[in-house]
Amino acid sequence: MSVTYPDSRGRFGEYGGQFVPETLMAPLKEIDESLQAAMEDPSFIEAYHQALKDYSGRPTSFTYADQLSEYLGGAKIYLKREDLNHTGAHKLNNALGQALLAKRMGKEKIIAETGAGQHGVASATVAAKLGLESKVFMGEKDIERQQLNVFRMKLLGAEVIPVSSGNKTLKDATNEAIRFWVANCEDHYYLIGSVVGPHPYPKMVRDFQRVIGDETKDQILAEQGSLPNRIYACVGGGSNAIGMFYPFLEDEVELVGVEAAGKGVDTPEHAATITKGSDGIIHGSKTYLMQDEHGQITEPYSISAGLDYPGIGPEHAYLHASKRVRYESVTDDEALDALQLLSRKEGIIPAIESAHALAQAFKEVKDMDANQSIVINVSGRGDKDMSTIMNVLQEGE
Amino acid sequence: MSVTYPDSRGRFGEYGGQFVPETLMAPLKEIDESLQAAMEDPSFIEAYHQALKDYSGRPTSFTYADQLSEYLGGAKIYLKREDLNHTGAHKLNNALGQALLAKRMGKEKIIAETGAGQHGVASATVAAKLGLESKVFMGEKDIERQQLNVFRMKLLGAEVIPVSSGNKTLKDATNEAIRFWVANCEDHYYLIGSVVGPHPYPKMVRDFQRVIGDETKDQILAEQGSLPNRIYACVGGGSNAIGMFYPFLEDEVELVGVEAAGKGVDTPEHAATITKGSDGIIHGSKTYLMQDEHGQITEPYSISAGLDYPGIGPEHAYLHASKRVRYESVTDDEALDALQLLSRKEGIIPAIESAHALAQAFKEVKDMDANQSIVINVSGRGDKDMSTIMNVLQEGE
Amino acid sequence: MSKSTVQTSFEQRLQKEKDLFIPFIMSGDPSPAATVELALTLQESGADILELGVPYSDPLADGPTIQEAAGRALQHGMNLKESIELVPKMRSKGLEIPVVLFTYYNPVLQYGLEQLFQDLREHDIDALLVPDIPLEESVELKEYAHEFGVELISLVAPNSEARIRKIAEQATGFLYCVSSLGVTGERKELSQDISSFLEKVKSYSSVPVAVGFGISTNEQVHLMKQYSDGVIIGSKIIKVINGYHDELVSESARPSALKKVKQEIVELVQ
Amino acid sequence: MSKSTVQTSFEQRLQKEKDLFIPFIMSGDPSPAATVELALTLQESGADILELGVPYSDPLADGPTIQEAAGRALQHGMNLKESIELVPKMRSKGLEIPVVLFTYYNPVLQYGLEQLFQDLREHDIDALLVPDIPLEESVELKEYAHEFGVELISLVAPNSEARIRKIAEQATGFLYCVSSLGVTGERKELSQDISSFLEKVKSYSSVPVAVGFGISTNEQVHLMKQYSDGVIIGSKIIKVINGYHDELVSESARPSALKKVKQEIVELVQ
Ligand SMILES: Cc1ncc(COP(=O)(O)O)c(C=O)c1O
Ligand SMILES: Cc1ncc(COP(=O)(O)O)c(C=O)c1O
Repeated sequence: MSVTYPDSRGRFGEYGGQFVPETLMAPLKEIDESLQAAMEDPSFIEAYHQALKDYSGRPTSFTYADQLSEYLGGAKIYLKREDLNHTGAHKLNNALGQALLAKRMGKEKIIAETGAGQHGVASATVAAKLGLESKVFMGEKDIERQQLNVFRMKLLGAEVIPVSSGNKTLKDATNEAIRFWVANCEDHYYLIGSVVGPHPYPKMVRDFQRVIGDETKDQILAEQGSLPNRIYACVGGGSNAIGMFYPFLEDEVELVGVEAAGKGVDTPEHAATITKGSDGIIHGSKTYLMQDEHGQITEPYSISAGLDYPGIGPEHAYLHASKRVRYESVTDDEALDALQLLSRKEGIIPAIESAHALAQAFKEVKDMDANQSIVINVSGRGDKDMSTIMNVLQEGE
Repeated sequence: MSVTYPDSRGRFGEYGGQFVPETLMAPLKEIDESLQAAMEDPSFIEAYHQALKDYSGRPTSFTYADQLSEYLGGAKIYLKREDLNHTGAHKLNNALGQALLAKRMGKEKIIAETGAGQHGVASATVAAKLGLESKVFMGEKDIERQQLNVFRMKLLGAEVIPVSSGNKTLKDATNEAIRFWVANCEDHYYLIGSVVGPHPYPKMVRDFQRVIGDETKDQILAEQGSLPNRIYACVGGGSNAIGMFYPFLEDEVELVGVEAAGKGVDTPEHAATITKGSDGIIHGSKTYLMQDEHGQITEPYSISAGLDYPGIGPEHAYLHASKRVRYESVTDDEALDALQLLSRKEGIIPAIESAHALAQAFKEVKDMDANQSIVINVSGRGDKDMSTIMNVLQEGE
Repeated sequence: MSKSTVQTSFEQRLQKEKDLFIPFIMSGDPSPAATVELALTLQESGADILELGVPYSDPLADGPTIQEAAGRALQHGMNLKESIELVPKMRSKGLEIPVVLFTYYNPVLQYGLEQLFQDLREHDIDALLVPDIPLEESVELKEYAHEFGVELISLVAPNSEARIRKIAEQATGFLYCVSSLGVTGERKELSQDISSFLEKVKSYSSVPVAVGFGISTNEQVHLMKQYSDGVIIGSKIIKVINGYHDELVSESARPSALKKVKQEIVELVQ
Repeated sequence: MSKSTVQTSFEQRLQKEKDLFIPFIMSGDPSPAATVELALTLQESGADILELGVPYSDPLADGPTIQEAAGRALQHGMNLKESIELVPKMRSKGLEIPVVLFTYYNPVLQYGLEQLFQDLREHDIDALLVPDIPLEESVELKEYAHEFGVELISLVAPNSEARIRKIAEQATGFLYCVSSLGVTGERKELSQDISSFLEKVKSYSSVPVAVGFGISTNEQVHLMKQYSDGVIIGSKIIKVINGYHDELVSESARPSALKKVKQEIVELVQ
């Protein structure tokens, strides 16, 4: 693998960097140095992979979607099953890696932000498993909408801290987590949930998520002896997508990132950062984001809480600019249809996030040849979304 | 493995058999013969194991519970992670095996009974994956209590059939499924969810669940080079327990099955079939069951819907009678405590069913030596139980 | 297995071998006293054998009508022992036809097999039918039945196939042919293939062959009598009885209700 | 990097190098007109430099008081351009002290760097402070600042450690020392180690060293002035202003409210 960005300043082309208050420069440097040392330490890498295997259930399955392939026609469809991870999504890969790093750094307390609660649950989980204290920042609006995940976090021993600033959702929870960290960086490790934030987070989270793509490569080669023609992944912050794409960047494989178009990219209610956003700074990083003409960050909207984020990881901004990855967007309705189709045809209820990747793939696969193949990353399971989907589908009746 | 019961009449010692209406004798014979042929056909075995790996995520992890072992003291605690299976419990192992058999038999429709909905979801899942039609019988009371699982089944394309007879719970759903099957056995396959029912079901379900114990044996040998001293599993119908125990029956390992004591075995509200039940016939099989002096089957009670069954698989009745397995019981409260302890110490929220096995193990492990080890089967994940636990714990506040 | 050479009470009491009418009632539904009177009313209505059901919590071979009847009877505290004890009361009031006790196996096990057969004998009950015991599981029951001179009634179904012969040859009392796959209860149409099935059964059986499951109209009764030696009618009878539930419970209203029951049943079977 | 030999407007306007009082206000809070008057009131109250905040949707270096002020200002439609345009109005009414525009980086990027510096220059704004740009990311800003003769104010924190020297040596205008880790906002106690930190900073800095973050009492003001060249007071000032919110919005009630603001501030800093 010779793709070696970001550079030492954390830049992916012109994106990335460290746009943070001075106070965070020291803890970021500490993390960067510890990370480099850890990544060169075979015993750390070994512990990380051991935990993925013995605790989180990796390698995750690689499923040939025979019913679906036959139903849709066109290329063969394979599914990478991140929904089978402990706690139900790819989020744990990263949380585990970072928590091991935090522990190695001697930090006994972690903080995390969460929207729907998936990363909050993953963080609370690894904190419990490694004997760390955890605080999870969560917008008050999200706390109300996601009571079960709040309860899960508390069961796991995390302190859930309600955030009442701004719109009381993920962006605000992230701001608040950063604020808390600024004041408490000496003994707290901030465990970011996606490939966003200041350097070295985008790189670190990618490196802890690339196991998705690494496994996929082995699995498809074992299955068909050749690489797939296309790979699809949904993009919120972009961690499952980059984890899947990264090991394929230098291969002849078309990579497609799928954003949330919410109620449509021509309405104000969407979260299609690349499709409709522009360059700027969010949460410490230069990247694409959704903003108004004055540079005020706007509220995103998506039915899927995990894609409901106004920014995107800087590496994606770079991969978009360099045209290595194609970014598309999918509406709430299209995602819901795809979710139902996968459930019926394959017995897999995906997260609504993942259903965005599925929807885009389903649109395109029909025009491909039977001797071609695609992989879709099923980033998480849909259990967490059942009441949302139930409400939407029953309204529609 | 030389334990070869049941005999050709489906008897485990005096337990088991085929206590069914004459009309079911033909379909049972058809299944028995097809099963024997399938189990001797390497391509069937291969397809089953392939599906477990590529679809359900097997082998499931084997986790050393280091935090917990340290906290409790005594023997080392290992966890077999059936919670990591697709759909969240060991139930899929069996559903997959039987659905493959049904398909091989040329049946295009399956029926299943369910209580909490776990086996219903597993059945609906495998039906979707194999392109079969599915009907799931579920008591009206359970439908009301388990709306999310009902919705999951419907999303998966299953028809959920409300059962209004009797107490409108699992026992009645099973009766109703059997009644429907009697009338429609020509083109329907009845996919039973545990090691209960008439021969060959107890044997078949065991053989599709023994993968749990087979993997565990390999994993603990790889881990410590020797077998564990004790193994714990919860017992509702008994499928996860027998799946875990069966490969160890001839080894020097103490096996402990844990039933639900509900509000206490001295109250009328429990589901401790072996502890408090007596010989009889239920759902086509001679075994232990909870009944009154007149042989009327009584309603069981447990906070965990999956253990809330008045019978138990006939092989367990035999293993109890022959004293090979020790059966204990654990109350709702003890199970809830264990659930919380595992969540906090290991970041694993178990199903309340599994928490019964954990509770018994936690009681006993302290008195063991540090050079000993135990394995607890975590039969499923707790996500499905969050609202139940939330209600109970918040009441207790 | 050879038949006992001693004539059993069942055989003694059975007046004919053709054209049999075998009604089913649930003991205790709507009340124990009513059950006794209903038995006599059925005899008056032309019943040749009485099938007396014992209520069970989990009657998995029965449809909703009989399940509900069992539920009502259980709520009145009916059980196997009390069912048995109803029969001498029927006899003392003039019941002469053979009585078949219909019970699931679990209550039998709790009661004790030997005790049960002894009590059947002592209470003038002529036969036993256990719907969840197929031939293969019936060895012990058969031994006791033989010992105590009680007939064990067998069922045979259209899908019994290779086993039809075995079951029919071993049948005692009468042979209960299931008209179609399914549980008890009324059916709009009866299986088309029933005639060839019944012919086959009759060719092996040395006892009367009666058809049951789903017979609910006069037309069906006549059709089935063409192919068999008799009809067993359960759910339809329970429904008729349940139509007069409250009157039958009331001691004063009972006689007139019984008359109406009789009238409906005569219309059904004549 | 060598300092420009041309004196900047900041240096020209700054009357002294010690004992500085640097208040922070949020443009548009409670209204644009009030902001202009508040600037003058602060000058009258002894302010040596005015820090003028531009409201931002995601002010992650700020505590709740400033966040809320920004929220109020945004609701009135305030933005970077309009903030800048307030300053000439202040100047025309007699504001003579240097003005530092405080804004997060994202609005700057949208505005365009060159355009911004040109507008700062044209609108008599002397310096710029971007709280989410550390030294390492400031190269481009520095170039424009130099080109347009605008000072770029740097921050330095107790945990800047090895970087303290680099930041202090490159500082222009004044150096903003963060008194403790955390975001802006009042604090009951200030860090104990602050004196040695400030001494170190001063030893490298050729510009005044002011302390900010959490200064909210007269006692703290005096304490901090002992170790530094001045104090920056933000949240406390916003709170004082917000105490007279409605009166300040009202044109008629404003003059008396401004008097009360002045009185409170004089008490705070004198
Ligand atoms: C299942 C699932 N998929 C995708 C995402 C989006 O995150 P990312 O884009 O970082 O993968 C989330 C976030 O919560 C998620 O839970
Ligand atoms: C997680 C889990 N464990 C255990 C059980 C009990 O079933 P069995 O005793 O057959 O394993 C169930 C049944 O639904 C279950 O869902």
